[in-house]
Amino acid sequence: MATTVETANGQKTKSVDYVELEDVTIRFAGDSGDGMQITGTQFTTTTAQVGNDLSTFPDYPSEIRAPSGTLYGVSGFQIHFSSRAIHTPGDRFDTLVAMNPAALKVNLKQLHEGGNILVNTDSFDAKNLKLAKYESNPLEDDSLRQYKVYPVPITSLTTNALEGTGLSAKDMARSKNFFALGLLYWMYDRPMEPTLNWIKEKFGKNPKVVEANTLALRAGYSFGNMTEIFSVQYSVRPAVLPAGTYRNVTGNEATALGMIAACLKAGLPGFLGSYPITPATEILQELSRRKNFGFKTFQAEDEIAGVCTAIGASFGGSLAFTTTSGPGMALKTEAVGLALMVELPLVIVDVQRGGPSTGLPTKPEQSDLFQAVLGRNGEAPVPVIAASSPANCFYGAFEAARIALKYMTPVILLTDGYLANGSEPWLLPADSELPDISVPFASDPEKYQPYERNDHLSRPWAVPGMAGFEHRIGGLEKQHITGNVSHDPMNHQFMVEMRAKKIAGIADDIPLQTVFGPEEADLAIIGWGGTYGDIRTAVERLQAKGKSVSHVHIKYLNPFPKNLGEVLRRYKKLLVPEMNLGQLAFLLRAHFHLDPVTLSKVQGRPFTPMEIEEKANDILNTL
Amino acid sequence: MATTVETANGQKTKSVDYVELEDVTIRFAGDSGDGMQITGTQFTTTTAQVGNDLSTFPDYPSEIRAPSGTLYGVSGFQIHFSSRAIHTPGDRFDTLVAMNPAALKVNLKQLHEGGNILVNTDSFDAKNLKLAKYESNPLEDDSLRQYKVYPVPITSLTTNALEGTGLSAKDMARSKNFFALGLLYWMYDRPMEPTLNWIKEKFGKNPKVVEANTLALRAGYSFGNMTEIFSVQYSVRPAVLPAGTYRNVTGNEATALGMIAACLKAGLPGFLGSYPITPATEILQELSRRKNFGFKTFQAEDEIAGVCTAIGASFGGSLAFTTTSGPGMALKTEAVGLALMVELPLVIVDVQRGGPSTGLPTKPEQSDLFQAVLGRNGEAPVPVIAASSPANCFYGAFEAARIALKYMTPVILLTDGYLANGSEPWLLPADSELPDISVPFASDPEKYQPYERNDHLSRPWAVPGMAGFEHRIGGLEKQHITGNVSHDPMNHQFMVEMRAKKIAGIADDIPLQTVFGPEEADLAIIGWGGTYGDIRTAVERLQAKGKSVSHVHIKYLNPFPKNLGEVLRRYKKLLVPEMNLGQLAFLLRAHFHLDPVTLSKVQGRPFTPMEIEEKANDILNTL
Amino acid sequence: MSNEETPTVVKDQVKVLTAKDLASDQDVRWCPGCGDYSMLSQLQRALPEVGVQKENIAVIAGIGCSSRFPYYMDTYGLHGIHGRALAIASGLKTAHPHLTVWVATGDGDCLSIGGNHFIHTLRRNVDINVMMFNNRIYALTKGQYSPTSQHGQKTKTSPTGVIDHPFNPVLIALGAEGTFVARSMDRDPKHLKETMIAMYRHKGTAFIDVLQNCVIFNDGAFDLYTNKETRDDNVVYLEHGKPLVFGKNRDKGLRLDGFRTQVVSLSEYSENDLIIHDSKSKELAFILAHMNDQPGYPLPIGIFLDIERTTYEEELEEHIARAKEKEGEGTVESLLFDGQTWEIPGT
Amino acid sequence: MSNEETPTVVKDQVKVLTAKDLASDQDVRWCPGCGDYSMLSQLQRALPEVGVQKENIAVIAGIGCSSRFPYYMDTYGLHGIHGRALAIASGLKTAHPHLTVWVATGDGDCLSIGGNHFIHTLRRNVDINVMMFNNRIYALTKGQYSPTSQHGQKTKTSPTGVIDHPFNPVLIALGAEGTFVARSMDRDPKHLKETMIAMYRHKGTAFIDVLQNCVIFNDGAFDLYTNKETRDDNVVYLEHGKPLVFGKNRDKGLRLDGFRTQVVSLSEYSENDLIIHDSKSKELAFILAHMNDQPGYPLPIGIFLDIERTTYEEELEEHIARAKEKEGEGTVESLLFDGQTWEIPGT
Ligand SMILES: Cc1ncc(C[n+]2csc(CCOP(=O)(O)OP(=O)(O)O)c2C)c(N)n1
Ligand SMILES: Cc1ncc(C[n+]2csc(CCOP(=O)(O)OP(=O)(O)O)c2C)c(N)n1
Ligand code: SF4
Ligand code: SF4
Ligand SMILES: [Mg+2]
Ligand SMILES: [Mg+2]
Repeated sequence: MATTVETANGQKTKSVDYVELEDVTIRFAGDSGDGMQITGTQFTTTTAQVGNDLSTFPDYPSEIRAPSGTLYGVSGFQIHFSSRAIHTPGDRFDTLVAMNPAALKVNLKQLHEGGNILVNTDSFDAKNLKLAKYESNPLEDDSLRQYKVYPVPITSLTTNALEGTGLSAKDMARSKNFFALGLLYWMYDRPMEPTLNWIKEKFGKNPKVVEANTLALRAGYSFGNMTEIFSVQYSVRPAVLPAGTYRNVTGNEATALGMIAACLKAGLPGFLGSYPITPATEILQELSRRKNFGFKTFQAEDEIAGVCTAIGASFGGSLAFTTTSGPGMALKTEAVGLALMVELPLVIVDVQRGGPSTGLPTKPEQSDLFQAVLGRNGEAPVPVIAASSPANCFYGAFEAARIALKYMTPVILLTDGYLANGSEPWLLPADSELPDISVPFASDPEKYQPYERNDHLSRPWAVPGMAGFEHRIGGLEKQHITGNVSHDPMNHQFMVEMRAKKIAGIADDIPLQTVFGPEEADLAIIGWGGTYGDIRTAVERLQAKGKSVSHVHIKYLNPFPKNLGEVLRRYKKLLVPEMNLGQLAFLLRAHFHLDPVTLSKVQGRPFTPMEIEEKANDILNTL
Repeated sequence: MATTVETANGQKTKSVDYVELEDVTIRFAGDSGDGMQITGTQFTTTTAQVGNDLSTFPDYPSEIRAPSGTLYGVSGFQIHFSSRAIHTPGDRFDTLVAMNPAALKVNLKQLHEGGNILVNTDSFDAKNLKLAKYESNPLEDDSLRQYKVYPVPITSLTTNALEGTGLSAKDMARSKNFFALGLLYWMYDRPMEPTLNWIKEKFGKNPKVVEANTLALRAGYSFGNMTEIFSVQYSVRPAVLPAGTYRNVTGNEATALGMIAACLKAGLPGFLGSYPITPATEILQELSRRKNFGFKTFQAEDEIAGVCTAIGASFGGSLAFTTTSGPGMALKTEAVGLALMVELPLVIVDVQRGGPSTGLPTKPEQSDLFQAVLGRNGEAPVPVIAASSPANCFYGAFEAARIALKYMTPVILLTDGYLANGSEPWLLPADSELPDISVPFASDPEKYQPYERNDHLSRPWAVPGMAGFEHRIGGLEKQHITGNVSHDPMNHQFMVEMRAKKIAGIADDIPLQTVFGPEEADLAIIGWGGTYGDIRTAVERLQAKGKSVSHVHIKYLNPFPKNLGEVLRRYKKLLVPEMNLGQLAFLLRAHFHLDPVTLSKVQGRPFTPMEIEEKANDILNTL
Repeated sequence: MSNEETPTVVKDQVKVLTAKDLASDQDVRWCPGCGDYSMLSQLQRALPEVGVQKENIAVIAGIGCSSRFPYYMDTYGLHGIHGRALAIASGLKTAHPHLTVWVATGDGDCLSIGGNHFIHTLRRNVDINVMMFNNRIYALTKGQYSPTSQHGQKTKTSPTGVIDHPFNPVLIALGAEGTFVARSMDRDPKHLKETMIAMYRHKGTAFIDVLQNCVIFNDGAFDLYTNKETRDDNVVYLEHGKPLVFGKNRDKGLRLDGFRTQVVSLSEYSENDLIIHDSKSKELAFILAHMNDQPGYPLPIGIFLDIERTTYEEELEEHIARAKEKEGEGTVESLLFDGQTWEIPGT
Repeated sequence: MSNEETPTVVKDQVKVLTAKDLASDQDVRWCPGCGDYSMLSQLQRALPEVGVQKENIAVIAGIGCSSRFPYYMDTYGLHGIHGRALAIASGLKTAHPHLTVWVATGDGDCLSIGGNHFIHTLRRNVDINVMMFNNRIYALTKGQYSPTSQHGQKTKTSPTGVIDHPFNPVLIALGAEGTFVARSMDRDPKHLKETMIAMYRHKGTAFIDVLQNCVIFNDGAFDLYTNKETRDDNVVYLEHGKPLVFGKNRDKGLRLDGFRTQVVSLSEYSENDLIIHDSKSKELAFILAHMNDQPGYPLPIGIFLDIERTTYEEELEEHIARAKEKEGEGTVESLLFDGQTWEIPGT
């Protein structure tokens, strides 16, 4: 479809092809200081409001501002949007926006053959080319011939557009990301209003900046409209999604919302004891903004204080949380043992990142599973659950809180940096759709015994302020029923087994394992946590090709769903893609006498569905 | 054999039966303040010098001085000695020395039917009987009829003997444990000299105490000699043990000695960074007394500083250690990750105790295996070995150091409270019998690359002070060869796998798994760590009864010996007695697709061979 | 989320507490003669005097002999893990500001492994009463040196003498911006009780360094200050507004000489020349704190500093109240349907 | 065990170092304009001046922007884990006393998660030079408040303002019995370098609180003290033996008023009335330390305290030497065949 375009003032017309696409993936990439995260987030918000399904993946360096132009200083933001339901930020991208040579160099490999490259030619000077380790200018040496290159002098066009604003050249150049955004809005036929409004809100206090960014955005859009370079405009129709109100959320936002919602539905005050650490910090940040919910955040001096303040708050009758990532999780180990011994509710969120040690702090990984399930001194069982997508983090946090309260136990929720920073549209639940998770406090002071047990082996909760229920708890082994310190040998065996049984019994209280695809088949691809979207996409593709494949995604890692062993035994082959060296596979082997194949990826970045598909095909071919 | 005894002054004679025994187990038990640990240790030293094989088990409460007379205040010391080789402190005892009613109450269950009870009748007053929760005096109500009871007014006899020393009655009574010891020396025909000498050495500065204890010891001995109550004297011949020089060591002593020996044989200065914690503290105490070996102990502010100072010392070229128990191990988790990322040698000793949390701090358990093998953030492989007997702790520490140095890695040595405090005679190795474990430092500054690897994948060590080798290391992922910080995805995968491979490769450098008993049989009883002696004894008994049973004791828990899977598959049934809920069994399942039966004992006290024997018979009966 | 931190329970008539009401049913398991007994009975006496109800009292401890304290109080109690009592207590008090929170901690628990929580609690000024049982030894683990053990002291881990320079607990508490810093001793139960009452009355973290005799592992460590023969010449009691006089015959005093204190004889100087104790002066508190086991100087006992600063939990409550006023009390709807949302219509 | 802590290596001729020799081959990755650059170049200048060889220098860090420091120094370096730099450095220096050990740490790394190691290192007086880059923010994690953030400061985790009372780094260092405590700023490179040289020369832990501008997350935090317009009236330089004069026209001074300082005009008072700085006086150090962001008072820059106390590692070496003298250098034989042994004869 070709149309002729006329600008507002009728200055110029050109012929534009209008192409409708089902699916688009764009990667914005530039220097850490180029504002690519903002550009990506704005494109995302607008796209969400247009009604596409979408999935995003921000990917930034661990330096705050790496020296400009360097390869390690490249910051990226990927968005995948579609007119059908999607689960991943996309394997490869259709369009790469490269604000400098380094951004081009780092990202080119993942661009589809024939894909679009939008480059800021102003930045392709000798210095930047050298910093990006280019021998010659790729825009000139024909090395990009298999792509569609759109060379745009973005910086100078922005500066031109802002002439007369009275800003310095340097300040004008700062708006160049909005120029690029405007251009992309034109290319993908999105409205500018959401971003224009956002600019006003965000920079309201600084009218010059509002003006500059507004002008730059409009200039970018007009440029697309007017220049001959662009002859195609793409459109992606709204997806057919369940009706309702939506919102775009990152995993960390959703986790924070889930925590507060759990407090509201439990009728308890909320408390977070935490210490900042990438990529978990945003949860603390989100919660610290929610003071009107009465939610208290305590930024502690370290992770140990983070978890211990939460234990104190829990003892005091709050629904208490602590959030961290791998190294901080390690530091909390001892205190989690205390929480399980005193049997107080507590939710520990581990937003996993690349390890070991400091590792790759800004990159996702799934390598804390062993630590979560098995990494404590003594016999120390703790329920472990994992969220599977950014929006699912809400339900993960909520469910963790439910279990913690009902079973008077610490619960670990595993997410990861990929979920934490990635985003997707979320169909918002109504208040009434969320279950009441309140648990009654002890009620009869005469009969109160701190370590009595109910039918699901949970002990009664009585908190300071309740007259007649005064009692003492602690980390020493305690006597059954009374909770007094006990060194009695048989009591110890009994209590060790009791704690194990209590946690194992949660298997009766969680959903049975479900399967996407046939219940019996050649291959089951088993996943947990953030690999959900990539595995699901791969399985959809395999199924579309007629392969006998199912997806089994495990949300409850300890205890496993009751039927899991049985479910898995119905497949000829089992494949576990994991962002570690095979930790879930190890647990499955130990629990169920199965022998799954591990597909391991430990590269600080998520699987692509393609990688999973290929491995699945390899296995299917051996059958 | 009956002889007639005459005292030195010919006062009295009596007829004594002289009975020769192969095996004797005695339990000394009394109030925390009664000096039972000293009594036990003295009896042990003397018995060792007599040439018996022996094994001991001290067992004391976590209170420093529990209120006297209470059940929880009972302190015990068990010694098993024999004229043949033995491995355990004994299932049940032949003689119980009970200094008060509580001691009788707590220990009676483990006394052999027909066994001897030596009681201090002076302490069987109304108050003590009540504290021990006796309804009536067991010395009078005939409830002890199936035992041989020797009622001796130990306190008053001691006070009588010390009359004229000018000591107060209270001070005189303090020596009553030496009276009991003297009496036992007579009963079991042991010389008093070793203890008399020890008294002189130990209390030399306080002549009154020397006199009192000497008199009490002699009085006890004479009492045995003279009184009609005792008509039997037992003897246990020297065991036929390999020739050489022996010494009695506890596990903690042996661990400390192994550390220093490793430093001497590596030609490196030694460093221990540690924080006191039961039952590991004695290692720090032992080492702090060895300043003439140049060994440096740093009592840190906490466990994290303990391990971090050790990492600093290791960076500086020392052979560095850190020692702790479960809760402290938990605190060290993060730093162990750093050590493995920077690939510096470090030995971490975890003297396991009852968990979770503070648990049963003075009681042994084997429940930190998961934590040691799997409990860290990220993919964080660390070699884990376990000592099997008090003296074996020496070799455990030495071997851990060898591996740490050769592979530039942290290594975890697991012992437990049972080994730590228990003792056995140790055939001392000569200097020349210990291997040289020195590892050359990097030698060519021109070619030095901090993360280059040798044939066993270890990196070269260069330490501050060496000119030309200046380099930086840290916890961020590092580039292969150069060790520079690297966020490169493929490098991360490579390095994660490299670290795993390096540790897995240690399997080529450790002994193959051996078996005690037939290589193929109905049943293998598999153990690790401190259960060695109890399992071995059980297996010996089963074998003696013609059962088809072997003992497989695993010293290397990560990596496992190369042939372990193969070795285990040759048995029809596998039994794993563990002082936890089945942690080794879980690892064996995951690694080898085996299905061992767990015999779990989590009671803060070791297995008895009998318990293992019974379980083995149950299994054998199903075949 | 409920506004009420405390679940509503029908309370009995408020009844007058006695010391006995505060004793739990557990046997006290300290060694006979241990200084910890004195602390326990004084707290059991002090609390009824200030008139708090026992359901509103929580006692938190770490690990150590002294840290068994909560088991013996018939109040809410938590025996935590080593060194973390103050972090646990900070969470409890922040979450539940109506409680009276006491912490029982040892010199090892508080200043060694717990040192970080100690200094941060003080600067935050969470309203917690911290009783540090300072026996200058790790007692529960049987006699290793602690951060307050004296230089040269022989212990199981310092057979050739301690080489660490000890902390002066009062000084470090002041350096960490503590608002109430005091010292007392097990052998002066009256002073102990009075100081406990003052701690209770102080808003914010109140810290007391209690010289406590461990009869087993460090017996007599404070003899100089507790022994009848020597104490009057070696201890000076700090009383706000009173001159610093001491000595068996109250014949000695402390005056200021430049920046530091000087011991003078009252035969040469008059009381007017002496320092008048001012527990509101940080500077004076530091100057006095330096007299710590210093030969020739008496050891100050009493309240070094007692100043006001808003507490952490007060400020937090205030921020919350302000947010609720401004944004309205949050609900599930206001939580979720917030920011940029959009509708997908039903089909 | 060898007596030599350092493996013997044939050393080159001792050569004279230059600042450039101390720069590693790694790109410096701080933001343009970050105050950290100033610290790096001053240390690279100071070390050649004191004449230490680079193989004998070790730089240890925790985690934070500032903690990347070791990568940029061509010396031995260890980039540890968050908060533990001082523990690592203490182990290194104790094990290997001949080294010159520098620690680069942030206000979060040093005072928040690392607070315990900080106070214990100071009391032990391990000979380590601690440079704290105090930007009053957690920069690496992108802008949360730190223990030195100001009350009321809005950051990502304190959208309604910080409610914690901040540490005064100088005060806490003094309270922990530090023997060398100083303050400087990134914008005064000369003073920085001189202080670094003084730190090197000091035996024992030397601590410097460096006001460091984070251009991204807390830009201008120290403007009052670094800006040409305002600084002279808001900063007083401490120089041992010199009166405390300040002001654009050097027309103001500090005198002692009872226990505290008072700002006076030199038109009313003479220099003789002013406090003469004495970096050997602990009491004065405390008095001066209280002038910390206090309106109306200048901020002291310079060395508050510089006193002698034996270092931890010195004492340890001494105990070892004494033990070797008394008991002889240990061998495997003397180790094992010690105490009560017995023989089993061959058969
Ligand atoms: C994490 C951890 N580390 C070490 C210990 C061992 N530990 C228990 S109490 C204690 C020190 C006790 O000293 P202090 O706090 O002074 O109390 P006291 O016994 O003297 O009253 C130590 C080191 C522990 N329980 N947990
Ligand atoms: C155990 C652990 N907890 C938390 C973090 C996250 N973290 C890294 S640096 C930092 C704070 C940095 O602040 P500061 O020490 O002041 O250094 P700056 O970046 O300001 O120089 C934090 C919280 C971590 N890496 N490890
Ligand atoms: S060991 Fe010391 S501190 Fe502990 S209870 Fe006994 S006397 Fe008290
Ligand atoms: S974020 Fe701040 S502290 Fe970090 S490098 Fe940038 S300017 Fe420096
Ligand atoms: Mg103590
Ligand atoms: Mg900072």
